[in-house]
Amino acid sequence: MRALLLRDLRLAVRAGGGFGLGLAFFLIVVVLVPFGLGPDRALLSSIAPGMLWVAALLAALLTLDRLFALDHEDGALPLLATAPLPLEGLVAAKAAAHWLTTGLPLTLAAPLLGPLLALPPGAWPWLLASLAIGTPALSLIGTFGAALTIGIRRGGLLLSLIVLPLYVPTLIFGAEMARRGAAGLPIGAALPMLAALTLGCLALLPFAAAAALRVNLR
Amino acid sequence: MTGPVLRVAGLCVARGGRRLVEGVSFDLAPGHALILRGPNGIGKTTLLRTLAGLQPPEAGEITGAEEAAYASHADGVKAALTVTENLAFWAELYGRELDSAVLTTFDLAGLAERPAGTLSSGQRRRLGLARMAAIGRRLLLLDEPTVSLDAASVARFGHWLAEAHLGGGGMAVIATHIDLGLEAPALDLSAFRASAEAAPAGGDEAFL
Amino acid sequence: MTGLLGDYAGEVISAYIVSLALIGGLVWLSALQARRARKQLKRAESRHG
Amino acid sequence: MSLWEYANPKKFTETVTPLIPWVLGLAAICLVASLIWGVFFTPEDYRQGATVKIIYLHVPSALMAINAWFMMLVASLIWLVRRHHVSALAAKAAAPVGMVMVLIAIATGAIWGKPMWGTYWAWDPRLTSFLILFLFYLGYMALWAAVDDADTAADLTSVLCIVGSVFAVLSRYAVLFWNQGLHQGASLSLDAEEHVADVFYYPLLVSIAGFVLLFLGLVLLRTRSEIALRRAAALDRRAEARAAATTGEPA
Repeated sequence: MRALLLRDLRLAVRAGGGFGLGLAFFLIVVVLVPFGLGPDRALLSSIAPGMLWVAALLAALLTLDRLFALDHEDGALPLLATAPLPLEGLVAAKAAAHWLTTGLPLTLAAPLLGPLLALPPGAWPWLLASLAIGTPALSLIGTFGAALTIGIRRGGLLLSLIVLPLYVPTLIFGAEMARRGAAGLPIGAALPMLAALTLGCLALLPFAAAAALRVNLR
Repeated sequence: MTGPVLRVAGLCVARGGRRLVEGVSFDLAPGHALILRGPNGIGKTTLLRTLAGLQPPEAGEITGAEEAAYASHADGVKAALTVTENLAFWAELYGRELDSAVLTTFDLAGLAERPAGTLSSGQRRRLGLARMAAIGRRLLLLDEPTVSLDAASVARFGHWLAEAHLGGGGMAVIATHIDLGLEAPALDLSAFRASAEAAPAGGDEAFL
Repeated sequence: MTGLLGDYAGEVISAYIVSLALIGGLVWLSALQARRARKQLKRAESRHG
Repeated sequence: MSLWEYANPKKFTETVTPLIPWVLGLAAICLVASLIWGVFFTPEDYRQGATVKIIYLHVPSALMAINAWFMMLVASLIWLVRRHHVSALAAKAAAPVGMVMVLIAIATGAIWGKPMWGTYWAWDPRLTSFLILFLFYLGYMALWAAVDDADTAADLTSVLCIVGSVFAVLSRYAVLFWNQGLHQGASLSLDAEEHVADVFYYPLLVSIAGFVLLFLGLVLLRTRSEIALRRAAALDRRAEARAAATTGEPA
């Protein structure tokens, strides 16, 4: 599993690997928001945590359809599947690689982009914490979607249609946690629910994704 | 690297709801190879994928195919990684150390640090084959491995297959039209073509 | 008619119109599909028995 | 004869064909009856006025929207475990019906809520959950359409249905939590008024019966069509195989 993870990380960082893609998209979306809503700081700061979460979620979605497609196109997938590594392990490695190349950078970049949306400085730690806990769930759900849509031409569109509704609980709890943190309110149920959601995804989704992968390998 | 005999009895494989071949039976002892012949579309690839366990057979029994590895003619090489990195990855994935002998055997030593993207198609094909040596799997299932390879490289691959792989107790089932210089029995799948009256597959039989 | 339903007649009627339109559309599409399926099957069975 | 007897597509089609007209006919009767009875012969609610009569559409459609997905989940599990094609095709047939039911639930809910909320859409937790369920239906049907091989499609959509069901329940709680988080709960959320005065209760029962029969009839009809289409494709494939065999080279 480690070998696959290291290879995917190395591939992502190498030229044309798409490491910066998710990050750049995240920046663009955040910059576009004030153009759409106007520069009024009071308005921007009220929507900042939620908007940063939506932008992070869309950025995570962007790099998903390449997850299995590269190995599918150059014929490496069958040899990956006959390796001693179980499919669940392969899928978990892919999700981890996606998180490390997309989820984590987004989590670290989000507070830096906070000022663009007049995010109060006190909110940084909560935004960081909510993204850190929530983005792994996005990667796991996304990997499941990617495994479902491997053999489908133009599968990227279908992937978004399948994955975005599955993202709703994570978005609600994550954005709520960031928002309450920003407003100085007690976090309450948002944190435990978000953490439970991510752990649940970690426990269940690799099996569902492996099942989908096994079907697509046929 | 010796192990159980690969035993195939009454195997039937299907694709896209149609049975391709049926009643295929053969045994393969360690240290031996089998060449699959037959026109395109007869089911060579599907048979190899079924032996590798990538898809369930329609009928029949396969035993002794635990340590299998399937490679299609697509060489599964990552352009952004160097030759050594590509091979090291596959070796480590299959739980082995990459020994440099593999590079010399496939005349890739000089290209070790070159990104695979800069290789010619013949070199890239040799890297694809070197992968099969690097993973050290007992049963190799190869689908047209020597496509777009020059004669010297074909001979080199045949030599490695006979001496190193089969010599070391490995087994191989190879679908190819090119002579690899192996004295190995050939199995022509045309003889096992599913009769038109054969029961359809892929769930169609429930609807007919 | 609307007198009978009081001041919110508009809402009730529009709710029924929307619902019956959706149900009607679904039934119609299902009927179309059934006809197409029957035609396909007849064609296939006549040709190959 | 056990229930699995109906797993055979031919047997299923033969049994179902005479039933469909009766089921759909009965559904029509129930719907019309509940419409007339509910709209004309029941008094208006003292608070909501006539809009309460939308209950005869909203409650049954909401009920069927959820039960349709549950039926698809059960059919998917049967397909994965016992590989019965009829149940996989029944799940595929039920999806559009379930989607229309959820659309009706959303539309009638929005119209019903307008006098209360002043707008058609006030992100009421119930309606929002149905909106999410609608998206799940879209994704499910899109996956069916996108995969060419019938059995692969059945497997993939079954896995999606199972995972989707877990997330649909999660979304339901997330939306409830999210709605409390924003403003202190819709003043009169559609959740609240589940208690129904009995004068409305009986027409509602008839309406629910009508919707259930409508759902059943349409699913049986669409499943039969799916079976016929699949059989036609299988016959074509077999003819292709025969043609290939006689001419000697594989198609």
